[in-house]
Amino acid sequence: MAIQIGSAMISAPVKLAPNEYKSEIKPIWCPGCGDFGVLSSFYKAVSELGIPPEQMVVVSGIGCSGRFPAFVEAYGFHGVHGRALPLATGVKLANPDLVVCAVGGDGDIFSIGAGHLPHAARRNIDITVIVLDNEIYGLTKGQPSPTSPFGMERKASPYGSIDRPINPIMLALTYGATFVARGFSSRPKETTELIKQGIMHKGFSFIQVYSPCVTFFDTYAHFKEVTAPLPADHDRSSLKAAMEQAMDARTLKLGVFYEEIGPSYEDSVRELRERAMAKPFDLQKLMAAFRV
Amino acid sequence: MAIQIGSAMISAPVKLAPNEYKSEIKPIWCPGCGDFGVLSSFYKAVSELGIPPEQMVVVSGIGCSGRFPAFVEAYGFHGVHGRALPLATGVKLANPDLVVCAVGGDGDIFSIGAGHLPHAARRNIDITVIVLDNEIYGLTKGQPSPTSPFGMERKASPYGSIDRPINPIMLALTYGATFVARGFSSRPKETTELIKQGIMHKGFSFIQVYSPCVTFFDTYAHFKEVTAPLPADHDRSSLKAAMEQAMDARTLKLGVFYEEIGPSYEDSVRELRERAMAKPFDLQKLMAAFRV
Amino acid sequence: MTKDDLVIRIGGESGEGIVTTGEVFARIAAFTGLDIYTVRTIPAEIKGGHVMFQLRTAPHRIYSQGDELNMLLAFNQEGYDKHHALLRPDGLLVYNSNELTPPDDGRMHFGLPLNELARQIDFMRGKNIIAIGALVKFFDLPYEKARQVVETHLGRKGGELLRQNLVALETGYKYVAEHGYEEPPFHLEGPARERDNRLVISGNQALSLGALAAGCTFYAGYPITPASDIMEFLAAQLPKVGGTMIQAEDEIAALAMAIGASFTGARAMTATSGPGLALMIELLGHATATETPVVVVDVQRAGPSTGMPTKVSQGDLRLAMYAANDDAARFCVAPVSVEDCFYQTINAFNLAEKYQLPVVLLSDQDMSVRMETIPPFDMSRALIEPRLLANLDGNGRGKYERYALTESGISPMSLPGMRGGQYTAEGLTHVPSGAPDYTPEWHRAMMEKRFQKLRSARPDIQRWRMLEEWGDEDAELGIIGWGSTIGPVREAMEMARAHGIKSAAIYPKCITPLPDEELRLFIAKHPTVLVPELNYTGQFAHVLRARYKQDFIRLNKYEGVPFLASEVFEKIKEIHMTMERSLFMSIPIKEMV
Amino acid sequence: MTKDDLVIRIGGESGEGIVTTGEVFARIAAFTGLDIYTVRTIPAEIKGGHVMFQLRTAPHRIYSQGDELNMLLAFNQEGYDKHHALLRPDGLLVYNSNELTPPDDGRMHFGLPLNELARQIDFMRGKNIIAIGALVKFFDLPYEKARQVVETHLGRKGGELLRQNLVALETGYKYVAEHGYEEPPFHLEGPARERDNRLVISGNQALSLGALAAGCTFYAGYPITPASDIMEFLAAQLPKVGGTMIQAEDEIAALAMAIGASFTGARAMTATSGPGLALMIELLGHATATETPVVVVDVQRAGPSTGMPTKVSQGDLRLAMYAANDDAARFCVAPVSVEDCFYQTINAFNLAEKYQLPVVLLSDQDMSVRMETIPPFDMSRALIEPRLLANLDGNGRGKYERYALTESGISPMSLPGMRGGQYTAEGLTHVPSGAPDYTPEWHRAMMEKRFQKLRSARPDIQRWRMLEEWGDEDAELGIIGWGSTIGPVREAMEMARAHGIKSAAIYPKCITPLPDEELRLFIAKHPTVLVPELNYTGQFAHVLRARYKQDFIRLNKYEGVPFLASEVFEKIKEIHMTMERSLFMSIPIKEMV
Ligand SMILES: Cc1ncc(C[n+]2csc(CCOP(=O)(O)OP(=O)(O)O)c2C)c(N)n1
Ligand SMILES: Cc1ncc(C[n+]2csc(CCOP(=O)(O)OP(=O)(O)O)c2C)c(N)n1
Ligand code: SF4
Ligand code: SF4
Ligand SMILES: [Mg+2]
Ligand SMILES: [Mg+2]
Repeated sequence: MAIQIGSAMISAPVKLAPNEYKSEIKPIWCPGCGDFGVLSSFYKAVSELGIPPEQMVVVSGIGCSGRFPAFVEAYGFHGVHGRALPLATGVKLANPDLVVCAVGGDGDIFSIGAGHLPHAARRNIDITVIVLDNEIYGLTKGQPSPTSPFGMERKASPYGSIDRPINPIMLALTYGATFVARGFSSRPKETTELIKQGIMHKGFSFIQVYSPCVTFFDTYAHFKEVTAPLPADHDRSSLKAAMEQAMDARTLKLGVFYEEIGPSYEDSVRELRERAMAKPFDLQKLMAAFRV
Repeated sequence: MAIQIGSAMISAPVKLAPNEYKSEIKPIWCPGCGDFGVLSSFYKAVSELGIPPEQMVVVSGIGCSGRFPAFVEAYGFHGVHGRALPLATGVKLANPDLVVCAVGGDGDIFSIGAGHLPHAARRNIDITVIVLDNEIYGLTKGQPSPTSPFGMERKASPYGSIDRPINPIMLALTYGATFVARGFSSRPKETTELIKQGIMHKGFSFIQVYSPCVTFFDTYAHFKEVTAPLPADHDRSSLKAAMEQAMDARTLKLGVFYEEIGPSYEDSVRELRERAMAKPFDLQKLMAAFRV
Repeated sequence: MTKDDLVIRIGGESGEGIVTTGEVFARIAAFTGLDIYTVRTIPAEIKGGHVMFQLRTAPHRIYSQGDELNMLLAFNQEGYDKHHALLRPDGLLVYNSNELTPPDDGRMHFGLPLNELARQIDFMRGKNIIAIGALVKFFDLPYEKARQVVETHLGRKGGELLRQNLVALETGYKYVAEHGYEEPPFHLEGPARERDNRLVISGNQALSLGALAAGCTFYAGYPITPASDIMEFLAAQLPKVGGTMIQAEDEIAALAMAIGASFTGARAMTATSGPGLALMIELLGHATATETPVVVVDVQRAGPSTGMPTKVSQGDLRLAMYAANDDAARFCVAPVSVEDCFYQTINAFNLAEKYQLPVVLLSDQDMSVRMETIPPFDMSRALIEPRLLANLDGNGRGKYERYALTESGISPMSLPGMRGGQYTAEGLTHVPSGAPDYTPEWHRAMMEKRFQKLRSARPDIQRWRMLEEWGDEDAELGIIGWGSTIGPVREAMEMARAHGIKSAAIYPKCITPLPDEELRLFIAKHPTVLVPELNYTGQFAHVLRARYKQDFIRLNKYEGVPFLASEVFEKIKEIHMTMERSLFMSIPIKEMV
Repeated sequence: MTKDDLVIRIGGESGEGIVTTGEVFARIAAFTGLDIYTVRTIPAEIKGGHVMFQLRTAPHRIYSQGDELNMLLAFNQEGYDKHHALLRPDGLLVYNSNELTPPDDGRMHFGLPLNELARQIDFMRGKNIIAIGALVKFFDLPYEKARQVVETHLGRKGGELLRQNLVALETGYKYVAEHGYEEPPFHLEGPARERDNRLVISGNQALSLGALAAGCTFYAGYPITPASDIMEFLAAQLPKVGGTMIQAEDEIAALAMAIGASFTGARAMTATSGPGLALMIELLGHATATETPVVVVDVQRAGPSTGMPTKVSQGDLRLAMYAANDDAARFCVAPVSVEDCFYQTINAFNLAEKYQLPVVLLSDQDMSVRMETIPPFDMSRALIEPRLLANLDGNGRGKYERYALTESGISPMSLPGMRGGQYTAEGLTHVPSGAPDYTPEWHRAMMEKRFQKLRSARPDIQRWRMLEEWGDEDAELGIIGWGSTIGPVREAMEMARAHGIKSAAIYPKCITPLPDEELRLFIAKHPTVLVPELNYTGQFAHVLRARYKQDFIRLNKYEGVPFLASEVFEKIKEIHMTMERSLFMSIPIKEMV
């Protein structure tokens, strides 16, 4: 029984417990790191969707968060810093029947990788991006990231950071992401749901998950205080409504801000290819066109 | 009589005709290229502002548009493709009393340079970015750019481009640019005005100028048709209003979408430095702190 | 005058159709059975500026652009000023007599009133087509063939443009016939060719066809001169074979996409020029560490930095061979000619796939853009070496190990979709399973494993004959080169032989790893070695010196233009004279920095 | 047991404060007048994993980490398992007796019930401070000095934490005193030092101070191990001198910002590690083409690709020297020690500024993080070479020419703000004014101009003594090395001399351009040359072979850890024996790929 997961046609869903998506490699994160929560939600989400491990590819860049793929029983690609999105794009384009997730940190995706996000999003390629946002550079021991609050004092900003943080949800909406959501690692049930929906969504899914770094920026209490679910009547099909919610500076909303149903990049590629393949290809003939 | 141009303190304004801002190098653009119009507007703007040529730096990347600095009687920096913004950031940070403009094409700024725009903008560094947007890669002979329309057929997209274009004004607003405007090279008076205002604005100014490429994508007629000035009652202090105008897909608005008055990056740097310099610095003493 | 080899140069303002004149006339010559070899210089200006197009044509294979001109066609004063010095004393100057009046210099002159003629036929844009007609007559080529070429290349059948072009062609032809050259000054005849299946093609086109022949199904690229037309070619073709071409947001993304695609099993490629390759260095190292096959084409242009984008250089050799943070095993392949671009691209794919490493393929601006007649491609040389895939059912011995240590260094690879083959491709130092590990032993083992693959590839490199060697067995003088300098070198050696100077040459096409045995043997036989290169520091000479610990005589040109055969010949003569005078000991080598 | 040189290693779980134990104890030793030299390995894990800290201390200058252990302090079983083999037969094993019971092996053992002691003083996090107390006693260091160091480094005056730490210190000290070592097993005494102004410092700290001493006012960077603390250091200091440190969005932006700042006249720098340098290659070439001074620090780590970020390598030499599209003149400077990081950073700035070219400064993970005692910096060597500025009033001879051709290759530079000095810095090939130009002559002239500057710099490089040379004048065996291998090599040579084997060594600190005369002379005097390197392919040996066309014996280690002096000594012995047996001809060199 083949099923459709986003644009991927999966031969047959499997019945594996979340536990069975754990790889043999033990996470090396600090005890209490938010990333553990996101990983658990991820295990749960893919288990509930029944994705066969061999049909799934998890791509990442470098960072604490970048270690994610190795902990998942699936194909994984631990790339270089900032390049998870184009790597994932290549994977998905070459084999659209794979379920492709890209995982990264706030530095990885919004700083060094900032140039790739707009383009992956505007293409609407069917990958699910999960940003483990701890508002800090974890792996390099605590420098401010693009989501760190203004004024943050760290060794790299001993007089307080003078950079204003970006708004990741607004970014994703502006870029044309067709699924935009925000979770919080301390809300595992909701995060699981977001990941499930993101993966099922056909097109570019962007999920920002607050995932505190206990070692360099413990924001558990802060996020508990300032986050709240999107209003029950939020219209996720309205870009304007999504923008408004995203611009709310007092309460950081959790949930699905926006979803737009339509053709994904894979659909366009398929359609284009069908046109191109209408006539059978013959290399010899192509070469003959160069005859004197 | 010193005057303030953005964050720069200019010793004395000069009285030079627009013509006198022409350098000895003749523009090498195709006859009819939109860039000529923008260049003229630029000469006019800096002439009216009375900026001394030696106090101005024009930085660019690579592209037809990237040749801009060489045609201006000022200091110039013809950088590599996509890096005009960080280059300009370095210039401005090291000498805040220079008037710094960064000029680039839609490929230069939105494609290979896409990772720098959010960060230059969120810092609110006082540079004026002018994007000569011809919705095409001019210099490399006509490939689709991030602003090219969906479906555009070129050699690089023989079956029609399947990438959806970005919305530069929304981008700039989302990134936190504090001055956001759009011009059209065929409206020189208005464009001159935008450039003047952008340069005078203290903080990050983003000016998108439609500047058709007669050789690879002649959009003069198109832009004449689809552009219109922002409504007279548009409130440029409202981010929401600006967003709404930017999201209008039918008419492409011209004028100043948004301006936010406040401290620029230079102000923060100055303030930070003052705190740091409160105590006199002594290298010997600093070294002594490492004594056994 | 009948010669067996003619060079004509056309000079004029960009926008006057100089390149079209040249290309169409070249095609006409080719169509009559002659071989052609073209070269052009493109101005720094975006529009306007001076354009030069040169065609060499002969009834036999041609290897270089030609040194002296038999004919100069000057569209304007600048076209005369820039080029007339190269015209042979017995050469013919043809000029647009509505634009300039050249001084009498003893050479044959012929004034062609191009503007006037164009006005007469009411087709001002047709000046260059009139010129083509004139050239056909000057060279005594069959008019009917010229007509056919114009019909194929200059307008739709039955269209107004084509009609005008044909009128223009005839106008030029007739004008020459009627004004003094009823008997043409030049005569060239192509050999009778039964079923002529030679190709008129550029290096980038040959390279793109090579990629298709090699089974490439994925291309990601970012536009850059002079590599963009590879992307554009494949944009049209790849979808026809069910493949994908994607224009990425930059070169880093382009290589990342190609690597991602290769991870799933696709034969993947990207192409760029030096500035783009410079941006890919981090990811190239990652392809090495993760052992992901990928072909990266670098069409070299003159630098450093932006330099001269439309001019040639061989300055990226070290970048291609070595640039990486820490030692990274990779292949480096260098085709030597337009034709060879096809075969070396196939070799590059096969090396990448079989040995699971990145391959940098070094072409250059000169061979990438020039049009040339070449023999049809020999498809029997277009064999596809597959990637070694994991046999997951067969290995009941526990978990799949992506980076298993083997004698060859090659580990069977699993692909997403293959059940039981799950692993994470890892850029951190890792154990065979792919799990990160920082112990000294594994770091060493994995480093050695990857370099072992370069050693394991040697037999294939020999089998695929990735080198060219020719010349006199007993020559004292040997020439070791790489890339597109082969043409001028070949002709220079012929000139030398005509002067009684013996020489031999070897051109490896696999630069990493070098064909060591062959080179050692070559040097032993030909102990005085010249290394000609289109770069400043002598990058290849440096590699050779480090390996063979001896002096090499260098000939370096760094001006953005290819060697002339005569320049190489002069150097050969100079070396020969030094040897003759028995003064030869060790010619001082220009200091390297 | 009194020795003049002791090595202690501490092993345990990350999070137990192993590094603090080691560092504080090292500081205590230094404070008593001893010299120290530390090394550490950091686990791949983000938290947890095994940490090793090693301290060597002696009453004289120390040059390497030490090969064998006099003492091992094992916090847990892994700490014992991993390291006990290195403990000398007469060494002392100290272990946390609440965690492990080591088997009897004939060596001295001492169980320290760390958990129990911590519980007794109700300060469970204080185990490592207790251990410090114990060490102080074991080594017979003055308790009062230890107390002072703890007071300075482990808590605020009057604070609860400091109080607890002092209790813990005393607890450890007393426990040892009361349980068998009233008479300490080791005794080391620092030389009486009047006004002790030695520094305890790491390479990155020395380098950062060097930057400040060199007049650096602008730093842009992006975090990366092991270079981040340069950025963090300068973030605190630069604003104090009116300068700026900015954390950029990536390494490309970081270098771009530094170049932009330098364009205005600022002495500008960025620092990174290999992956970051790989991203900077395009812009580095641009700095060359535009002749913009800039210092780029690369703190090398083990690769390729992500590799082992916390481990050492010397694998970026070729990247630093050569990586560029087409030939790009640049300097490459390599400090040899923690202390030298200070001076070479100054030299790097001076070369960059005086010659208007980029300089890559190659440090490495080993010297960047290790803490060491060094003599105070000699500020008389910290001279600032200014940039040659245009004298615009003086030149009434028409327009300012930014890239004027001069004998030295250096063109006077104008800075924004200087009236009449307007020009556009240009990455395209250009004429002296900066206007783009594609003629062969200008391309050649500008290429030569830039490389001329490397030649012009030679006298300065000599004057600044950018090399170290020592050893026996009449030794047959010479060692040529670079970077941080100098320490183990120095000690290995001493071991060799003790065995009657003579040797000499030379360490150039300017790698581009190399001190050619000195090296030639050295090789002439010491014809059998060993080149030790921490990389796989022998990158420096390759450079030397290309230059001196002879064989070099190679010693390559590529395991992420520095050489031990004994490893180098073994190699020296091996070479010596081969020479002795008169069998020495040419030791086969491992094939290079
Ligand atoms: C090219 C390059 N630059 C810098 C680094 C160093 N680096 C590793 S992870 C990282 C950022 C970590 O922050 P983030 O992406 O937020 O991930 P986190 O560790 O917080 O999960 C950096 C700068 C690198 N590995 N490669
Ligand atoms: C690293 C690098 N990649 C690619 C190029 C080739 N290139 C030059 S300009 C350009 C884009 C031109 O488009 P745009 O930025 O829109 O400027 P325009 O020419 O249209 O003004 C490209 C891809 C380059 N010079 N450097
Ligand atoms: S450093 Fe922070 S982000 Fe990294 S593993 Fe530890 S808690 Fe998590
Ligand atoms: S190619 Fe287009 S953008 Fe470039 S100069 Fe010509 S018209 Fe202008
Ligand atoms: Mg983070
Ligand atoms: Mg453009």
